[in-house]
Amino acid sequence: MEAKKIFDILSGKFGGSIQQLQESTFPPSVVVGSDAIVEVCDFLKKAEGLDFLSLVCLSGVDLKEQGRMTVVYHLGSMKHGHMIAIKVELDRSSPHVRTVEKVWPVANWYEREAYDMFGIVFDGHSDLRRILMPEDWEGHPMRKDYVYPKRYHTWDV
Amino acid sequence: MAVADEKFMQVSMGPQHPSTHGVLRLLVRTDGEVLSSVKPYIGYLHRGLEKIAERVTYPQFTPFTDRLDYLASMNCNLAYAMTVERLLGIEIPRRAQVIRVIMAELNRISSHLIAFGSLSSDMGAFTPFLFGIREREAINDLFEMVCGARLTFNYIRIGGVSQDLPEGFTDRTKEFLDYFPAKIREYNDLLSYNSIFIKRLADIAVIRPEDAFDYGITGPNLRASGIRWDLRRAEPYLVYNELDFDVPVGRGEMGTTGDAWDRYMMRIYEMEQSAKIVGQCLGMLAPGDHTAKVPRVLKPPVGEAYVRAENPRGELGFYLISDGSTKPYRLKIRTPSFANLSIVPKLGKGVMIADLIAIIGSLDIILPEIDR
Amino acid sequence: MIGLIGHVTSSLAHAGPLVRLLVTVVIMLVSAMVVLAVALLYEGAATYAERKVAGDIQARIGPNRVGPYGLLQFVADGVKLLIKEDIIPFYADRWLFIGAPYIVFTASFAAFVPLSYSEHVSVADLNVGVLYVVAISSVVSMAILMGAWGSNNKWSLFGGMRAVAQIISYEIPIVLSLLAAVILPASLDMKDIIVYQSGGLGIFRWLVFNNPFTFLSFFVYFIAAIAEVNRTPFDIPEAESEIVAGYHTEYTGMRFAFFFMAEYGDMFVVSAIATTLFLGGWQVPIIGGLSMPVWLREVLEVAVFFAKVFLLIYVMMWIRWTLPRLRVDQLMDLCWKYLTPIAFFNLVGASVWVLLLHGRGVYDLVAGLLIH
Amino acid sequence: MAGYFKRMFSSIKSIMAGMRVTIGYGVNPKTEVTQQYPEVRREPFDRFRGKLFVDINICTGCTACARICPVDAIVLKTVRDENKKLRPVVFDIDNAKCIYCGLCVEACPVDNCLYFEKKYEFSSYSREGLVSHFGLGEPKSAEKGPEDDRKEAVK
Repeated sequence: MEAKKIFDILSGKFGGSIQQLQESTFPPSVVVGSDAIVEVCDFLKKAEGLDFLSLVCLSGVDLKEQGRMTVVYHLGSMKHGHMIAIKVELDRSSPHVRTVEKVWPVANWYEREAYDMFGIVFDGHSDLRRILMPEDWEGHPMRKDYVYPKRYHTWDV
Repeated sequence: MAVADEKFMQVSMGPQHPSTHGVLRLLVRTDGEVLSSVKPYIGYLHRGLEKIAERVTYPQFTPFTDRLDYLASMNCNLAYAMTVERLLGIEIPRRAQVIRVIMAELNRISSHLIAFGSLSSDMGAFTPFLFGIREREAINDLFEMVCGARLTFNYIRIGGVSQDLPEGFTDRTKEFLDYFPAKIREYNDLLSYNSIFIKRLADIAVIRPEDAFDYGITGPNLRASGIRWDLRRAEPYLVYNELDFDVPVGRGEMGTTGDAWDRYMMRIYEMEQSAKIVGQCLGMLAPGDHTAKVPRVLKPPVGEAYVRAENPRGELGFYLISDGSTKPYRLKIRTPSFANLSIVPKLGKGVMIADLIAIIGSLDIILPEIDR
Repeated sequence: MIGLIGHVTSSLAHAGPLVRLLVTVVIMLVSAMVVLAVALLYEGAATYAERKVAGDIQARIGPNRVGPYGLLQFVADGVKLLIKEDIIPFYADRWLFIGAPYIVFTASFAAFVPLSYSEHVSVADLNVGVLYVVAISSVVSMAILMGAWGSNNKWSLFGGMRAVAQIISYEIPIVLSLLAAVILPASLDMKDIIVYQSGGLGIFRWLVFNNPFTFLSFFVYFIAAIAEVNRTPFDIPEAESEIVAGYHTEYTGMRFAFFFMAEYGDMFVVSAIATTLFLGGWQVPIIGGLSMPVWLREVLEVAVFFAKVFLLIYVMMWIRWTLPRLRVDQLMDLCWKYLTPIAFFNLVGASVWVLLLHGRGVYDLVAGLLIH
Repeated sequence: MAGYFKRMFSSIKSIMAGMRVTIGYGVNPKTEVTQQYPEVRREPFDRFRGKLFVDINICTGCTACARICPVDAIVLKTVRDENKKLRPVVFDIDNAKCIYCGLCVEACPVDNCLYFEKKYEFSSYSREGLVSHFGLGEPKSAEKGPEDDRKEAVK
């Protein structure tokens, strides 16, 4: 299905929460307000004709220059073969967004990774721990303003 | 970390364990031989490839993609090259496309041979592992002939491939394709249809299609659940739409659709299909350029793209954001094994220790790709 | 041996009882040393053979660096194990941990005693030989559990529990199928049993050919015996891909070597029992009926005995390098649902056969028909 | 009951199939595929990426290789000599860091200057031993030219 059409369906359903359609990206992305993300995702997964059954990828993006952080959800439908990206823009100083773990269980790990790397807090997540970095690591390494530590425990890094 | 209560024994399987396929740690709670919960701990191989990507130029990152899924470096190179090419808008010469398909499929065979072998050695049969290595060696020779390396190829580059095929490559590949089907029959006799092996794998850890979608399972593991989804068919890239090959799906031949045996068998079937594809591609090789004209300094325009390709272990995607400079602004790597492993806590409930090994082996995870 | 002691002591009748005791002890010690030397030499040779057989089967060469054809590899291995650091885990139960390897080795070595290597060569001709071997070899399970528990390691504990469950379960089909064989000669003395199998060109009166039930019994025994000595496909107590190394995870150096040698010793013993009870022991086929000097006959008999035993050991190795491993519950399934009922059936069948045909075997019947 | 025996026989049959394969290898010594390494050395293919070698006499000191190296394995320092040409005084390749990707070889603008040897046996007892030094050393009588300390300009 065309991205424009998906955008229209979403706008009709969620109104103001659906903020913008970016057609220049590949796949086209829809910017969604952070409060409505779970409902939008749930709708996208279950709605007839959309069937975004799989969360292909979930990425955190640190847009330091713009003072924002973005969570990008790449959704795919194996039934219809279409893809779309959903973007949620968050405040960089305290990034909070609700978890979509209930919609796609795989989001559990993806969100843990985004938390680990960017410090994005996923509210309602069942097990929000670091996943790749050691549990006592300080800072979130993928942030653009991350300062490399000189030492970790007894090692020079 | 949960405190083990009296009824259960808590065992840390890994990070150094003979069959965790790398440095995976599974915290296992067992009641005798039966597991009550499995908790994977990953990250022991975390090298921060995504962070590295932000400080090297686009061409410089290609060697790092070799180190994602080191058993299928060609496929990783390919997916990365396709991502950057999409942002740059480069058209690839036809010869380069055909060469890329040959490499990707040969690498798929060699990767599946390891999957086959390591699962068999997990199941206690060591001989098939060495047989798998033996055939893989022949493919490694082919790769060494083409690009000089046997594991980390760095061959498929942005814009094409680094060098044209050498003299004698076609003959040597044909020779390999001639004897390979006989070897697959041997594997089937030795392992696939062995009743002990079937007993160990059939009806174990069934992934139903809904679960497969929910947990983002891709690749042979998804197809084993009966879903005909292969990016080579669904979103044909390169010359895949001109090729004649089947996408095998699990049919529950020995038990339930989507069980461990189906997942294992997908790899055997896919090796046959890949061999078929390579054979066709050798016939399609026409003289031409092996690489497109690429500027010395790559500066993709501002934009973002998520491009995915079918890797031996599933869907490898690169989400690339370019800010117009010579280095990626953000490169997120979506690796198949990461999602495939995330289903293990669900599958590992109520099975036996030996089954857990079968689950890990049949999912065919690879740790550098999970930890990146 | 006992015969020899009796012979010597009676010729020393005029000497005092102390001298007789001394002589007896010396003879016993010397014979024990001889058997120990033979056993150790065999165990070294068997480890070499195992690796060579594995090499052959896996399309490689195997050990070939130490000595001609790598023949001295086992010496090198032994030296390596001897000079290795002996580690006792801090939290181990010291006495159990230290004691287990000796008991394992002693039990396995003691089982060599009643074997009849030729008509006149045996250490002790026990009239309960078969029973003795069955009894002494189940001491192994106790020792394994000692070591496993004493190691205070979870993997060891898994291995120990598995080993005990497996060895005790498989004793039943073993004993039942041995019974089916010994009711024909109506003796538990190894030598008597072998003598019973003489005639028929030294082949056709073997108990395995005596009747269909003993024929089946042989296979039941052989399968169960592989399980008894913990070898693939029944090597779950030390399944390296599941529980690291099972009960000997924590053992190093010579202590480990004792476990290792005991396994090979057990292999010899079970093969020797199979040879004795089913394959005619040291009966020389075809030329056995000719008259020849005693020494030549003895040499031939020993050679034939060892040839049969090594053939069976080769089959065990061949099986090991072919098959995957069973799961714990499947192993028990095989024992209780297949082997034990079949063994019972054999026992009943063989008893009925003996009653109806007065112990005459198939060969006797056929020969009887031909003569009439 | 019929299923019981059927299962038993199909198991035995499948096991026999496997045993036939292995005994085929077991009795036929010609199936060995391994090579006896120190005695038999396999000749690598022409494109083999072994140890890096620099023909330092034709090196122009352009630092293209050092700039493209993704792991900073090449340390290259140049000075202007009396003919105003760049002289590579230090050209160290750390073979422990090198990932043998071949980007430097492709970046090198001079033919046959930087290339892979077919050599793959260069283990060493120390890390320092793994560094190959190709640099020409300081020129004897030369005014110090502007040092091109690699990387800084790039990264």
